Amino acid sequence: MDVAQPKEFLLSIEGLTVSFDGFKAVNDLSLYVEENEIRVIIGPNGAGKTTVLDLICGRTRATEGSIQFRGTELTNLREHEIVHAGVGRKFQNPSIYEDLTVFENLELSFPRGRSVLGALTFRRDAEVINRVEEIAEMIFLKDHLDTDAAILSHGQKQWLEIGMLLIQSPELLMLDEPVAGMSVSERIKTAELLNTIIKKHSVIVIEHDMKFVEDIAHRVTVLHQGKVLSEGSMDRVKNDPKVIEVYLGH
Amino acid sequence: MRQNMTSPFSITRRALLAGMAVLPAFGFATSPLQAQEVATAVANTTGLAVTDDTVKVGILHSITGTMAISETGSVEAEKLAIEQINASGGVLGRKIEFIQEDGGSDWPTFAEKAKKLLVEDKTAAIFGCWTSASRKAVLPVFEQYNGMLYYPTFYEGLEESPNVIYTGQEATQQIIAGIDWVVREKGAKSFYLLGSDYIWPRTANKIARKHIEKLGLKVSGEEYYPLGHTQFNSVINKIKLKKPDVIYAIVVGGSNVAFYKQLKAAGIDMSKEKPLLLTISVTEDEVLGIGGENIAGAYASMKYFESLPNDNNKAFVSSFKGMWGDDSVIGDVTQAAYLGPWLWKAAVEKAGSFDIDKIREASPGIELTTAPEGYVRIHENHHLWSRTRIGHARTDGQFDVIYETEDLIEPNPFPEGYQ
Amino acid sequence: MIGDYTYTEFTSILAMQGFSGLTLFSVFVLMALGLAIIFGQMGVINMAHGEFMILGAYMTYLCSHFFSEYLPSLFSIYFFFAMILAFAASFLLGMLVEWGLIRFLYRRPLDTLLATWGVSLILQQVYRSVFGAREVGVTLPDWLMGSIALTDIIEIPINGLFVMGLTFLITIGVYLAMFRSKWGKSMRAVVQNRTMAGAVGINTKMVDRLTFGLGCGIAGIAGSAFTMIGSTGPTAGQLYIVDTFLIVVFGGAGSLIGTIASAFTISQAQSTIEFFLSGSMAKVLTLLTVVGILMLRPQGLFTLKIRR
Amino acid sequence: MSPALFLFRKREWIYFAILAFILAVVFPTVFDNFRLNLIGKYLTYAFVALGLVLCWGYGGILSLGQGIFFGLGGYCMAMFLKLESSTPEATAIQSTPGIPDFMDWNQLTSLPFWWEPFHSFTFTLFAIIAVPVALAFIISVAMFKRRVGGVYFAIITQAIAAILTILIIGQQGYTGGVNGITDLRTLLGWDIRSDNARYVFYFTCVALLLGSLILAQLVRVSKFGRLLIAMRDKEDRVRFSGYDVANFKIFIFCLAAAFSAIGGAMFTLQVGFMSPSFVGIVPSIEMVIFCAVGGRLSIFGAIYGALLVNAAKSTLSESFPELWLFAMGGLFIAVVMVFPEGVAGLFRQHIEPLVIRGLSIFRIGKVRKPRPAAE
Repeated sequence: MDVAQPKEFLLSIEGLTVSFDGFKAVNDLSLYVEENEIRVIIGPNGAGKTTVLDLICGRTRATEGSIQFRGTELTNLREHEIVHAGVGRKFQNPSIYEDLTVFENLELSFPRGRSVLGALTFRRDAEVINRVEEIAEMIFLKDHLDTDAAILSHGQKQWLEIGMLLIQSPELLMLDEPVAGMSVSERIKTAELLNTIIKKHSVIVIEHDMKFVEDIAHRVTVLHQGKVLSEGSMDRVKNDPKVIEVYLGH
Repeated sequence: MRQNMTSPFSITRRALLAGMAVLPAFGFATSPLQAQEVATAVANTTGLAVTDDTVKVGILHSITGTMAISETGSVEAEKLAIEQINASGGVLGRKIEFIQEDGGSDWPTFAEKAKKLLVEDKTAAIFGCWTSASRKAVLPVFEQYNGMLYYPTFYEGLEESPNVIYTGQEATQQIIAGIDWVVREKGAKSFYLLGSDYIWPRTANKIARKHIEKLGLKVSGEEYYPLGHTQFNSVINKIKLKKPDVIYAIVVGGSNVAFYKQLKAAGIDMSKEKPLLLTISVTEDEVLGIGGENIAGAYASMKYFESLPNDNNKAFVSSFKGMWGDDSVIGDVTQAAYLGPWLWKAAVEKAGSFDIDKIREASPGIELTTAPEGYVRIHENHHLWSRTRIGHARTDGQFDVIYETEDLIEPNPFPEGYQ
Repeated sequence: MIGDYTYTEFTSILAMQGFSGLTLFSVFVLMALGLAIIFGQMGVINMAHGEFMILGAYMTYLCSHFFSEYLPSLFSIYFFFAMILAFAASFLLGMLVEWGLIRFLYRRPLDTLLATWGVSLILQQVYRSVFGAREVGVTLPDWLMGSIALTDIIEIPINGLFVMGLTFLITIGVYLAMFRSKWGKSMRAVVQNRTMAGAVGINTKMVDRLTFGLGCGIAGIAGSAFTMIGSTGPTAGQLYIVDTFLIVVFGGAGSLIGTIASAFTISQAQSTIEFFLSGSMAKVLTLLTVVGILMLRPQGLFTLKIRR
Repeated sequence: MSPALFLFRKREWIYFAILAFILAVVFPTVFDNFRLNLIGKYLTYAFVALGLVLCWGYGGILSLGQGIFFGLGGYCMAMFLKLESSTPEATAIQSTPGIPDFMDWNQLTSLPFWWEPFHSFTFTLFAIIAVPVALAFIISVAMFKRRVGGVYFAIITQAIAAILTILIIGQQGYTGGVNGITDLRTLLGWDIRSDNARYVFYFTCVALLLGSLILAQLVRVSKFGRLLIAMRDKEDRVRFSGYDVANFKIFIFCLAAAFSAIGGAMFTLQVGFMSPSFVGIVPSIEMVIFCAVGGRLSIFGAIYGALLVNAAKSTLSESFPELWLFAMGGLFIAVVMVFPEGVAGLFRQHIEPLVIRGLSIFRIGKVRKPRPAAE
């Protein structure tokens, strides 16, 4: 990747710190993500990976530091405002509405009628249906639109959640272990899916599966004890002795 | 009086008869009328549930819920009175059959059941209610369907319904004589007024305060705690600080127990009478829960105590215990509830009719010489003329009656100068 | 002179008021401790907590009868036996309820609320059928109902001292049980990670049952102690339930220290306001303040800031 | 397709028709005025249960304080009626004629200022909804904006119910105290205690209830309804789909409060008084059981639940007062353990399949999950 000027970054995190009763889960962290980049964050358990995503999407409040998204400061915004700004987040465990159908899951994520009144007057018009069907096709669930989400397989649930993000058309997608618990074939399909996605979106992925990381990553950030340990291409990171010591070398 | 007894003597019956042996005739001049003398068509022109042999009445109290504790005694007394009346020939020669409904400590339920007893069952009279709230709830029903309620509880007054006979005392009857006594006999100069937070204690204390101030004496404090409150240490400290001569307590229900136990534990020994405690809310029923040892030495001011030594009362107490067991106790309200059926019978027989309007007309002036409390008479305002007595609490849960007013006190539900 | 009172009078009353504040504090802690364990550690909302307390009170009542009938010589110390019996009875009933009901509902806290409300109704009716609708009078040994006169005005109620001592002992006991015993370790392990605790060989079911039983048992002891200051009747338990829950929630669920701190705050507030205002208003003000603070700080007084 | 047809699925239209038929035709023909008045009273609880279905069943917000709103609605109505019956002529014997009797007993010499607006019927109608909703709004904004939910919310609403009860009882000069506001006689000069009035109130109650039912259904079938379910299951997910979750909870809680308030006002009209015993903790929890028995996810169930439990209460407590508490306690346990979906759940499992099979003969109800097509 070329060296870019800071103002061109999609997301720039600077000096980010959060402390839980004195324990600094994320400590003076800085991170920059460009447009249409797939960034993978790796690191051992407790390195603060999920916390970073929580901080970006507003689930956890930062103690210090700033998170700029297209020039907007995210640290003061509330969760839904961050979503409106264009950041989407997928959780580690598939977080979907099990009591609703796949169609309804996607429909609820469609970015219209997000106010109380909007939700009451929301009509399921052609635009919604087309968009839902389009996304369903992308996430391999076209034939399951009327299925209750509860009875999907684990992998399908992961896809559904990704689909729920896609339908929001966010500029930045954050995925927490998207392939965890997937079969090999599902994993391949997911990689394929991600590769389609990045044509339109930037993506931050947390992943443990190194094979998968190699498949998709443009750049890799290694976190350790709340700090960036190393950053760069997969090859560079793989050969960084600090990384080998704390993580890959195990 | 026993000619109508047909059933074999059960234990209860025998006990009843023991009690009835001393029941004298009624105090009014005309002799009781008999069924054959008054045809049903004449005695019942409004379609009440009266046949040639029977008449239906209602008993409406809480069997369940928080008020069941208090209302049980009234139910028992009313059933005893009805059974005794039946054993002595009934009302206008007709046996009383009662229909009992449960108010469930819930005021709309009272209204609902009252309506059922009046509209569906066509009962000729209803004995019931205990709390003011339940009475207020049923009152419109009684006025709308023209029923007659015999209400047993001592209460705040401020009411005079043509459809209710109040067999308990209204507040001034109970309060003024008690305060006069404590001022005269104990030289009390200052009072601390305390009560549970609802209408009766508040109204009663208002009357007490007015009277105390009229006498030129001092009210050193007045306060109220929510029903069911169990922490009285702060108010006990305030009492200790203000050193009143009299604690005037109108605490009710479970709070009572907590109050007296904490008072005792705080070192306020009521037998030393420094300060002295005067209550209008503790009857023998309440002492069961409080424990006699915790309240011994306190004074209560009301019209009836179980230990009253007159013959009427001895007979009443022995029939009551015969019917409901030796462990049962009789408090002021229980006795007042017992009067209900007898007063109704007297009114019916005086009027020669079950019609509510005629009973209403006949009621004022009716007197009962057989009342356990002695002698009562119905006032024009549907309350009873009665005596007020002071009881001194003993450790065994009974009261020694140490004083009674010489004259009957006139009921005055809307006392001028006390409002 | 302060107002109408002498300086001595005033300080004495302050001392007395301080003492009643402390008594109220002990009463609150005793009420809330069992619930804090059940609600805080297990997330179960036990609406029948008050009824378990009343069970303890009825056991004390039975004991007082038994001793005055058969062992009058030991009557002055029957209260200690009564407390043991109260604990045992509530503990066993608690385990029974856990086994029959609660264990199916661990994932549905709001449903435990409804189910235990049902239990409380049933218990109330059982008490009514067995002991009668009236309140029962529990006769206490004279020494418990006495007081120690320190000065002319200051008199320390022995039952107040007794409740304080008891609360202190039980709090220490609970602390030791939770943080020093094997059961406590297991319980905390189960609270933190049920599956993992099961995997390392902790009998999670038994731990749950014991925890619930213990919470109920402490309620039983509390009920037994409350015969000294309150009433014993089928519905008396309902008087305690709102206060108790507020104390636990205000303290921050899951924190024993929080429960104690909140009991302290609420009791001091209440007894101070009571002294200056009339009783009902004091109660309303205290509750309003607690609810108000909870709205501003819903997590209660004490909670660890944790990673979610 | 007209929007009205979207409202219910065909099968649901049939249930709606059946319910309307039972309430508006069967009950009035079968029962006398007295029983009908009782049913009218039960139906006022159905309003509360309906609100709880939306707020608890769908939204997962358990309120143990619905009595607050029921009571406030009822009190607003009672204040108007009380003022109307406290004319100077009717209260001539008081020291201050023209104010409600309980005020006079408590030495009030003039009407408190906040009673004044209740001389106006229009204002009263407005206040019946506005006062409870305003309180619900304050409570829910404070709680939901701070993400207090579940158990904490339940306990705090319960505490508020307790506070309100103590306040009403303690301020008896202004509120009528523990007795409540009693002896209500006329509504705009018309005797509310007459049999005629009772019929009118019953039918008004039924009409309002069916109206509320349609309103509830409108919410339920809109995206809002699906969002409620979504929020109940995965609140965070909804938030991260760009919704301000608190606003939705606030709305549904206020709507439930409004339903309860209507119920309370109808209760006052039909029973003829209002007292603090409908505000407190116990009635509030009982209202939850009406909803749970009917089925916490069924708006029809709520109505049947309220009717069933209350009818059972009346009959059981008439014939076996001791059993009533056991039955009630057992019900609480059973709806949690045995049939968590209540009567509606049993119906859906056991009876509905038969009904559908029966109907399919006439090609009315088809067994498929309909997803309305685009317009």
